[in-house]
Amino acid sequence: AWSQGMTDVGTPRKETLVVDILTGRVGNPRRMNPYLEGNALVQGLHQLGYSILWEIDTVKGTQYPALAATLPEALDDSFTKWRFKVRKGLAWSDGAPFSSADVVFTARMALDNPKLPYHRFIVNNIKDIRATDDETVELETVNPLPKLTYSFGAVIFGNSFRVVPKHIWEKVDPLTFENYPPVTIGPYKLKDSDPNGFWFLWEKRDDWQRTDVGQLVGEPKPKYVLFRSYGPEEKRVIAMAQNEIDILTDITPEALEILRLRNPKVKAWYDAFPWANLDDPCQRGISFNATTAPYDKWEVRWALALATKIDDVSIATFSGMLRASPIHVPPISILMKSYHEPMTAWLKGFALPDGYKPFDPDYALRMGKRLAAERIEGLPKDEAGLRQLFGVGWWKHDPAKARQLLESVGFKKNGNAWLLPDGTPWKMTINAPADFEIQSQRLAFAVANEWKKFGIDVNVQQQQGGVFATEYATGNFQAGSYWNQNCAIGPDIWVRLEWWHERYVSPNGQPASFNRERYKNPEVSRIIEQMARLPVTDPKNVEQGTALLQELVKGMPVIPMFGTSKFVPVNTTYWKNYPSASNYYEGPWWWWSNFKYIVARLEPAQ
Amino acid sequence: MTGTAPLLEVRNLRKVYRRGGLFGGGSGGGPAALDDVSLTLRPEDGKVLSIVGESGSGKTTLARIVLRLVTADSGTVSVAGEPIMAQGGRTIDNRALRKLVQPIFQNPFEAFSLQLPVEEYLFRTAINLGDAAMRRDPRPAIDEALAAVGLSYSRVAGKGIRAFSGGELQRLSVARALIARPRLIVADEPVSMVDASLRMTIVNLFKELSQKLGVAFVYITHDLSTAYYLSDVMAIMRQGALVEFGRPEAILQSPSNDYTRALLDAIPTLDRRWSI
Amino acid sequence: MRLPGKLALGAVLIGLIILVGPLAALVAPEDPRVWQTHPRNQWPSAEHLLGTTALGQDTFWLLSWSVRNSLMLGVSVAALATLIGVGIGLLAGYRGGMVDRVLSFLMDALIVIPSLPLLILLSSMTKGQTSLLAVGIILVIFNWPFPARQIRAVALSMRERDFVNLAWYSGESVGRILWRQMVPYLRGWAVANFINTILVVVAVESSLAFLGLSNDNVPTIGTMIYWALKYQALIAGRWWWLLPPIISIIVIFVGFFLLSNALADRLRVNPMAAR
Amino acid sequence: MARHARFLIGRLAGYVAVVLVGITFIFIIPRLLPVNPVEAMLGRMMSQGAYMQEDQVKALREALSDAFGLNGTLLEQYLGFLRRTLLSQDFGPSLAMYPTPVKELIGQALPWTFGLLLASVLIAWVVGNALGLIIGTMPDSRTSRMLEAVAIIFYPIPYFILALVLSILFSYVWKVFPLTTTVRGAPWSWELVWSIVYHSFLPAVSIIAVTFGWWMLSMRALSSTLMDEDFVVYARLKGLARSRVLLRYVLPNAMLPQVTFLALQLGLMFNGSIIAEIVFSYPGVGSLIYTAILQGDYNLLMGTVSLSIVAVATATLLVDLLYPLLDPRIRHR
Amino acid sequence: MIVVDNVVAGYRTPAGLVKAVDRVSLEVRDGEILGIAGESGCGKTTLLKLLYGSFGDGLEIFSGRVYWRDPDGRRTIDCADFHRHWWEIFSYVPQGSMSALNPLMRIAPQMLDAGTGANRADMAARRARIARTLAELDLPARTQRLYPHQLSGGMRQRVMIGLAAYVDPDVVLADEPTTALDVVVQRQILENLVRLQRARRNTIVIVSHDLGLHRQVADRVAVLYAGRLAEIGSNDAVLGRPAHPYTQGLVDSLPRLGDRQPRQGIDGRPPDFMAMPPGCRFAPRCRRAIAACAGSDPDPRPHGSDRTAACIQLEEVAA
Ligand SMILES: Nc1ncnc2c1ncn2[C@@H]1O[C@H](COP(=O)(O)OP(=O)(O)OP(=O)(O)O)[C@@H](O)[C@H]1O
Ligand SMILES: Nc1ncnc2c1ncn2[C@@H]1O[C@H](COP(=O)(O)OP(=O)(O)OP(=O)(O)O)[C@@H](O)[C@H]1O
Ligand SMILES: [Mg+2]
Ligand SMILES: [Mg+2]
Repeated sequence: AWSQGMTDVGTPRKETLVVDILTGRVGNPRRMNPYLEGNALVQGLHQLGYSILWEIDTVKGTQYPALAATLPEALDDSFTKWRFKVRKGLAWSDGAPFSSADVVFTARMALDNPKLPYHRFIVNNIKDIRATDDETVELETVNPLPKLTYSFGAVIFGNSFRVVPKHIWEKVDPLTFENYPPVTIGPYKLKDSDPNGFWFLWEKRDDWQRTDVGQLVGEPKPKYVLFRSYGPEEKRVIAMAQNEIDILTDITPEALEILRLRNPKVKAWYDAFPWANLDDPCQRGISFNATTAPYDKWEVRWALALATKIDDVSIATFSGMLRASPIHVPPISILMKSYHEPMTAWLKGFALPDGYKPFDPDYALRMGKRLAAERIEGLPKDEAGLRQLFGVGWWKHDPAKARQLLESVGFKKNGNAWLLPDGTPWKMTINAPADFEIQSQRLAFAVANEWKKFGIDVNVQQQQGGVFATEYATGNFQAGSYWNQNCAIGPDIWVRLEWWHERYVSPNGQPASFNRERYKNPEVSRIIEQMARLPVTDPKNVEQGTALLQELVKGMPVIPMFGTSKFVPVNTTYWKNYPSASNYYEGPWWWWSNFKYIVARLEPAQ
Repeated sequence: MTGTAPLLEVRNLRKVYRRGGLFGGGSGGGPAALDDVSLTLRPEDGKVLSIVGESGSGKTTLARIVLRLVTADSGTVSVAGEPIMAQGGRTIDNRALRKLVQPIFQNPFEAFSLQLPVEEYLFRTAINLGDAAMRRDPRPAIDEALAAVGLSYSRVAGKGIRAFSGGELQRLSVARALIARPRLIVADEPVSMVDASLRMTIVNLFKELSQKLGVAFVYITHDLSTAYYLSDVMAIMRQGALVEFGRPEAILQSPSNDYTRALLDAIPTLDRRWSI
Repeated sequence: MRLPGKLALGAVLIGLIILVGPLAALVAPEDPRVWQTHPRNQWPSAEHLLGTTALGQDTFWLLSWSVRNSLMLGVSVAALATLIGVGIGLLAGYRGGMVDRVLSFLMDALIVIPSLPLLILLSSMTKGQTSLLAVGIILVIFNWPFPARQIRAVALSMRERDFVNLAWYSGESVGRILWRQMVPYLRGWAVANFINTILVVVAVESSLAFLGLSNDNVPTIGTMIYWALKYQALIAGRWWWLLPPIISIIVIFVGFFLLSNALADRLRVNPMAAR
Repeated sequence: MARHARFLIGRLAGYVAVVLVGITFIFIIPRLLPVNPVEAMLGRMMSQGAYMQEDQVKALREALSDAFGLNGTLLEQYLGFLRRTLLSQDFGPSLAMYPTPVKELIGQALPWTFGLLLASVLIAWVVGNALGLIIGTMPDSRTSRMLEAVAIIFYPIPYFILALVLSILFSYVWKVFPLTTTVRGAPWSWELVWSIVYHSFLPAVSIIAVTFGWWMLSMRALSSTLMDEDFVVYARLKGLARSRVLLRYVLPNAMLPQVTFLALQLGLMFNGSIIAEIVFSYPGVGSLIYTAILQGDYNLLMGTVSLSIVAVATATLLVDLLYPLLDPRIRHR
Repeated sequence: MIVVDNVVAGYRTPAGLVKAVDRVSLEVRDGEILGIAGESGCGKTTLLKLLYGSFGDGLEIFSGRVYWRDPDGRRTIDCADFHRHWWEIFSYVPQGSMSALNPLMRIAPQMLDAGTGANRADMAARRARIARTLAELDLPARTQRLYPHQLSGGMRQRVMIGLAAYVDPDVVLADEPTTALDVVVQRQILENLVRLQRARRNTIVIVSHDLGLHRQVADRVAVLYAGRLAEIGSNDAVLGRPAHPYTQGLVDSLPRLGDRQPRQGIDGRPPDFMAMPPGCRFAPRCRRAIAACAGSDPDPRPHGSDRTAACIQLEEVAA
């Protein structure tokens, strides 16, 4: 229904990049105050409006200065005093110059407003902050903070510390300020938006040179970026099939297949199998509440791992387009190099206390054969290629061993059904997301299917976002298809794995912020404490990380399974030079704060 | 006084129909349908009270109040000493009421469901209100009642209301009321659609029942001749009020009221032709 | 006339559904809930009458289980909700007064309360093991007030008719008056409500599935449609997965429609003539 | 008169009771649900991957609980809620979209819901009843047999499918309608009205398609029974045109249940139509309720549902009072 | 003139045919008042429905013909087409008219409705006529604004009479139009009707079991017995000097005011249509029946100048 070369918001289609809104329609579209937590930001404000002091290089997994001109420099050995500079020559979208005063103002605003949800975080971390001149910021932290850039820069997705313009915000009450239209620092500014929250139109700033993107990359080509929501997947697919949208976020493999067949201009991350980008920084698996019997026993968790035929799970989940991971960090390119591959030897030799060696290095080869039999094209021919694609291997499917492990802790098999040590039938519920995070949802069903075959009465309970999150936080679950805990993007895996520390464990019923598996392992906690003391760039991080992962494998609080395959198709009708496997200059996370760097590299296709 | 209670006693009945509408309220619907009507049928007077009157004079209203299908604004009603309607006082329960009083409705075409075989009403009456024998086998009683009104079971069996003529339906209504053997039958124009010959048969039946079984009748009609023939006491109504009340002979021989005279005058007979 | 034709067609359709549903489910050689028992996305063939799903289930056996469950749930919920609704609606309208006041309050309260949060509560209390029975009970509880409210209105008017009065004077109990005098006028309506409620039940199943509240252990027509959509059978053109449940629900509906109308016609006394 | 006054008072008491029960229910149920709006929001933030430290999470948790008014005993919360809703019709801020006031969200969604659903409910009602009347009263005519056949085959198609097929047909295969809602035009201009009508067309058609069936079925049943009634038979003997017999004699006598349910539907309309709104990206109340349930947004849920509670209760009250107008024989006992 | 030519008509029931009108021939002459009398269930209503051409409720003509011919004899209409002329040539007061009114419409619009097809006189005039007609029927003016259930039985019946009369059709067919009326009102209405009829020379057919009523208003009277025409002729002949034993019986059973002696109707009961006695249908109840009666079912034959009657012993019976 779009008329001659125009979008229905009145911009020339050729000059407009149309992007899916990750969360769908925004219910309160005129509220763009990033410091009020109920305001959705992924309609462009987060990706294009604000800039982060230190942005993440999604290829290398390391941070680089963005809004800041330099990485922070520690002024003392205890990592409490820091200094960094901000970029020169930048300006806000209303033309006012940007300076270190804005950074300081933002921090002070949070410090001085106890009612601001962000306040406590700042208070706990920053003791003092000041601008010594227009470009220099000095700050003092409450405690030693060697990984300062993790706290105030992007690691995954972005960072909540969003610098706001002092000249605007000093006149308003941040607790009620709508911030519409927002004055921003990114290369685009909000031009128009739908009062009903279906679309948001961003326009390239005339003074794009005075932004970090302009300085670091150059002029972005799209004059407009239109974020818009099309509703259910069917509609999103139709929209892309008829070239109404350029970038879709997160669809199912089935939908991608349809798109590929319908529209040759639609490209996925790979040009052939497995199509999906496999480098998402959170991996998928099944978590257990380690304080709830019988999942409090490592034997049980290990038995469940061995009762799982990972090949079938992979097929059922995403038709095999998955890279397996036997350890607790995602098998993304960077981490495969730092951990999975180096640890393979250890995995092969790893034995359970009774001497049984559970590792199975040949998942990749079996999958290669199986998929070739299904006449899937584009599979690597050689073993190395297969291993690179499908991962270093996984745990054996060995129901006999699983049975033995269970019987060793008092379980009994009655016919085809398992009885708990107390003689009652073993019933298990796996919490799964309903209709969001499709991979986790499907994984839960697929795993349940495996364990049912093994004789456990497993039931998958799909839950909507709120319930799913609440039960996870309060420990009101036996097992769950959760993914928050095992995320990492760079060789320093401390950021998320730190959550395994036992000090975060709360009693069941009370919300826990982290370690919601409620897994207590003194050794794990000890390693985490050691890692916390290492600066970001210290090579010992990997060494300690490896030790940590080994410890987690022994305990198996989560059965890690696959990296996350993200199907993020792009349409090359109007734009080209999207990042892809063969053009890997950024990861494909359109909803991360580094999206503006991707936009700046796109080229018109016509 | 013998000490026996009156068969029917109506005291100071008043009824004004409401206008209806959104709030159903407002009393000014029209003139009173019943305006302070009192009448009594004592056992010693006889068994049959006939009510004759102008169309729209409140006969049906009176009957329906006795049947508790319409609530009066004020007044009391009792049947055989049992209070049916009392201002604030005790009244008999529904079961007892149905044993005591039975209706024959004015419009036979409305008196039976379109969706049921008409015989069902006969059977249910026999089963619900009859004695033990009747409950066991209602057929004899039904056959008897049908025969009394000039019908037979085979003509009735399984038929719906539309398969009957108007007179047949009236006869069925009568038969049903007879099956119940109540103390009082309130018959609202029970034979208006029945020819003279059958009408006599039915009226004779009423007479017989009242004499043999002691069933009392409120016989609403505009047929003065059968009213006279049948009734022991007669009431003449006009515009919601009783204009005459007494023995039929007395009323008809020496009408005290213009309306009564007009009534007598207007009866079409074979021997006399109106001059139009 | 046409009646036997309708009756026959209705019977054939329902017979077909019973054959494909409950009967086939009885003899199913495999448990269609288990995934990956067959190659995925197979076209219909001699081996797999309706092909296989993207999860490697045999569509035919999946369909038969689904039809069986939906039929059981739908028919019993529809029957109960209609019976209770018509019964209570008639009672409230016919008796009036306090009875009506109390029953109307009940109806209104249930109509007013949205069932969705309650279903979520139920499913979270039972840890997702919500049985068909529990869902059925909730559905009955929330579906009877609608017919009741409508029927009450009819009863309010019908109680003023003389044949109802006559039945009352024939000594009929309240129950029989409602059943024999009023229900025949509403039989057609009740039948319509019954078959409509079957549809409502299937629709609720799929919206529950849509909200992630259905139990994966109990395949139903609604959930089957949901999963097919979820795996994009619609836009991928995998008709053999999506069409059978849709056709089933149409056949169930049309079958019951014909059957029940024909039966209602039979039961009805033609007022024109003898039976 | 007294009887009538008694009826009115009783009915009004019932009305208040229904509203109170409903509102209490909607206050309690979400609080029994295993969903905590604070955790839901934290969950959302974490699954989007924002980096956080534990004290940050804790701090957020406390700040949010406080801001959301979830502190205090249930009774205190309840009384506060009643006071706020009954006295000032204020439902507080939305929790999922904090601090947007619930009122503002509802105010935005209401015209949409209203426009779409009011029109489609009414059209479905008219169309369904008209068809039902024709089919019920002329069961032997060719047209009505055809209409009936088509209607009963299409009616059972599940809504979701129908809606999707419609949008594929009319937004992809034959691109006459838009895929999503983009309303343009200055407020209260013709352009805006046209734009809204244009965007509401497909959802309206699909809602009509799935709702008219009930009207048709029920009207068919009611009217075919009525054809036996004396007054209908006589109306035909009066030589009236068939249409007049149907419209003036049959139809009004079948209206009681139809009007009753229509009133209920109009009341329930404030619930929106969740699935339609999702499929067609329609910014109505339905999608608000959906978000509210998913995110444990108590305030939003209470706001939207209270609205529908009051609407339904009022609708039933109104029809109850209207019955004597629809059928003058009805008296209140 | 409506001609009924040797008609057999009735209802098809699973138990068999109900020939409620059996081999009946008669004419309804223009400008006359024809009374139809007979026992309950003898087929009066059925005959009237034939004259009206109303076949909606299962009535069928098995043989014979009913048609209307205009006074000049130029136009004939078969009864199958009568319905096109309802409320133009024909109007009808059904029996049980009390339930024939739409309970949800006020009286005035229901009356206005009738004949909208044929009679397009302007609304105001029609309203005025309705008001006049109702007044003539002794109904209060507010009746127009009432709903049917707010009227008494007799009032409803009067409304129905008014409904049939106010459009002034050529033929008015009235089925027991005054059953619910008290005699005063009845007399008034009938007198009115006759007076109007005389003025306009239209045709009226009145069905009634009340011989007294026929005596007052009818020009000619037809008597039916069990579906057959027993006797038809002038008022004076049929009711003054009945020729048929059945008519005689009817006349005799008429109760007289002031008479309290038990009176018997005609012996026995009307026969069942499913089980008609062989030969003359009246024979089993006839006081004068002879053996031959059981053998023949006589057709009406002329008896005197203005009557026909169906009895093999006519001569003897004639008074
Ligand atoms: N639709 C019908 N189906 C079957 N039989 C019928 C039908 N209508 C009437 N009859 C029968 O036909 C006979 C004649 O009926 P009709 O209504 O003509 O009688 P009637 O002379 O008008 O009697 P009444 O004075 O009682 O109204 C009756 O025995 C009746 O039972
Ligand atoms: N439900 C009602 N609502 C309002 N007015 C009514 C109602 N029923 C009867 N009336 C009025 O009450 C008066 C008496 O009516 P009723 O039916 O008692 O008369 P009736 O004596 O039985 O007359 P008839 O002999 O014509 O049947 C009439 O004027 C009538 O219009
Ligand atoms: Mg009366
Ligand atoms: Mg008749």
